[in-house]
Amino acid sequence: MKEFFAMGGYAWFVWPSYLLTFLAVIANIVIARRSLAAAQAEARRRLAIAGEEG
Amino acid sequence: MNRSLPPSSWPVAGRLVLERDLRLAFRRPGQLLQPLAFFAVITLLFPLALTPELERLREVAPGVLWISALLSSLLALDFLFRDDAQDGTLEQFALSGQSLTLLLFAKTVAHWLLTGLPLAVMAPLLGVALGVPLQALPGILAALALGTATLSLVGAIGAGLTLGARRGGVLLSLLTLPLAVPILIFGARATELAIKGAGYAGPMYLLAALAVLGLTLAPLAAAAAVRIGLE
Amino acid sequence: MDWTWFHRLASPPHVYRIAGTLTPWFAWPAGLLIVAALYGGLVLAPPDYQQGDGFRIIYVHAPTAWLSVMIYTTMAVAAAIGLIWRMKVAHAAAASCAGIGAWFTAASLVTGMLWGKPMWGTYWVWDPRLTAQLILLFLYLGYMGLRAGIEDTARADRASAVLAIVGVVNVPIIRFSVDWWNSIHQAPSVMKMDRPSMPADMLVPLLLMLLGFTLYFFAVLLVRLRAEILRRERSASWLREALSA
Amino acid sequence: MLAVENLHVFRGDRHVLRALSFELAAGCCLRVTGVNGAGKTTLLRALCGLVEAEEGVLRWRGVETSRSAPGYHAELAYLGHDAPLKADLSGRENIRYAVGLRRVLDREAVSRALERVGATAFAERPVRSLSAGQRRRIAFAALWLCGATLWLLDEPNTNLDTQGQELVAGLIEEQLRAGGLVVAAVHQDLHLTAGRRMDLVIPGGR
Repeated sequence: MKEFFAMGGYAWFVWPSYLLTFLAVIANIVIARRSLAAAQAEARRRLAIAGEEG
Repeated sequence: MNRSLPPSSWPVAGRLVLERDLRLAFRRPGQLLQPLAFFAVITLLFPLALTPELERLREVAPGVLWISALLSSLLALDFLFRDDAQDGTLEQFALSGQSLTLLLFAKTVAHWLLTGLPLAVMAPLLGVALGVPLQALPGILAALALGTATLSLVGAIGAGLTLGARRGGVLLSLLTLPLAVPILIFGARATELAIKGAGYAGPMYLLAALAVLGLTLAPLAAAAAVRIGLE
Repeated sequence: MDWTWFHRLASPPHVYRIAGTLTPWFAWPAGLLIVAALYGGLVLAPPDYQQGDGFRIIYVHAPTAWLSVMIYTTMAVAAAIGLIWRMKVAHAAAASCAGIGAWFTAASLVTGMLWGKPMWGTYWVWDPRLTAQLILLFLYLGYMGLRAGIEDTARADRASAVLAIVGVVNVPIIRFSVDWWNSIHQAPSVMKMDRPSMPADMLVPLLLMLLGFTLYFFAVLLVRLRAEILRRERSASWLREALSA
Repeated sequence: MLAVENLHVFRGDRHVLRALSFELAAGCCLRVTGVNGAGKTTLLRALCGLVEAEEGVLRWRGVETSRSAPGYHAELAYLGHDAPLKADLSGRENIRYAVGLRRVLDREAVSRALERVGATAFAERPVRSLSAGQRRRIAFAALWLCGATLWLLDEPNTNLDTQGQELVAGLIEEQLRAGGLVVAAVHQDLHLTAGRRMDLVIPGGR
């Protein structure tokens, strides 16, 4: 198992590459969901304002 | 009433816009010198930063000349549409019934005649300060004249897009420089070959190809950009 | 030719609903494909005779590089549709693409550098593909900078659409000029690995990963698209219905 | 001659123009009134395509036309808040370059226009050195000279003294008599004595 992580000596290059790439993958999921939640909250706020005036 | 006056044709309209911009520029000659002064200052910084030896300077001369010329040309591009937008004349262009693409193309040609060409003429003189041999001067001039023309065309799109944007000046460079990479690559290579006294036709053809592409597509995009920027 | 499917596609509420239902159909397959490709690439695939296990970086570098170009093209197509047919949904899609594209262009640069280090001893190598990726990152930053610089959403949509179209025309030209520049200066090239020559057990995980990342991109795009549609939607009645659902 | 149906325009999130419709016959002046920020300027800019409209149909000479069609633009003239002039050029030069895009002009025609608005005295000086009222007169000389069928005027009387306002009223009446149309966003009255008039009030700015 240990030699698997050693990656034939390239461990310090292979694993950071995978880590950073999947950091980007996760980050975009979080950003997308948060952006949707924010848009929905803002839409509700706009609705509330429109509600009062409508 | 004046509806009897004959309508103006597009060549006349284009010529008028070109004439107007040239006349306007020569009313404020000071502004014409700014890009040239900027070009000279940047170019003359490199020997101070690198080395006084002409031998080594000749090595970096193409890059120095081209990057300085591109930045100087970009400096002036910011005002290509901004002044006309502020005093409302650009709107009148958009409402004139003439093709906005043509009118803005005429303005871009005026911009090139007022900044690009003078930079190209001045470059060989600065080149001498970078140890460039005399016989390379025509090559440098031709390459830069062609390259700055394409840059003006592409830069006009950025100038139009940043018309309505905050901090337009910085944004204009961020938008235009990546698009100017091909111009820089072919131009610097042509200059390098010219300095070495070798034939520089190859990169010049590629520069010409970029110019033709710029001539055909860029004005359309610039007109669309300005129409959006005017809102 | 019955164009109603096209007009229904244009109506934001409709797209908002479809995007919601489609997201899991992209997300789950993407997840499975990526996990399978990870296993294939890290465990099953034999080490490369030249680069040893270092070559396994390709399983993250190639997909991110592919995404960066594919996303920019998708953005430009959406922008063109938005401009030509005045479809707000298309502009919303273009706006959603930019962020994702920039992220993955950055990822492809980083993975390219990490791959270059063991091969050439330096982190940054003026390899034509890496250089082109770097310029593409600036195109993304320029696009996002322009969008941020214009307050009015409708105007920002149209201005950035023009930029995206101009940009996508320039991507191949930049790529050509960088390759040309590389050929006259013989810069070292990291990415000697051309796909066809890879044996099947190396190639299959790569294709799975490419497909997995592509599906993943559309899943994330659909989520962001819904957010952008909400931001552009003005009719209160529809909003109330969408938010209550 | 000019018909607008169901025009909707947003400025950012503000729904500035709601379902606006009107019909304007030849020889008629439409006075657009409303509080500041109601959308008078937006209406004029939307009519000539400078501002994108969310919805709305425009019919020019009975034919549905795009608000940014060159043919339509060639027949209209828009004069905004400030006179669209280059400060470094003289009044004459400004007119020659501005109207020259639409009509073939000779020196004589430009002089006639300057005479019509009483701007001959200061026509040769750079516009930079002119007062706002004088610039407005130069702008009206250009407007008069380009012979557009449809005038879109945004508060035509700004910066004008009473004599200037009489000049504007005279120009508008002349335009209406010649079968032209005028859409003017106004605060005070235009003191028109002749020509048919119509009013359009844009509900208050929210």
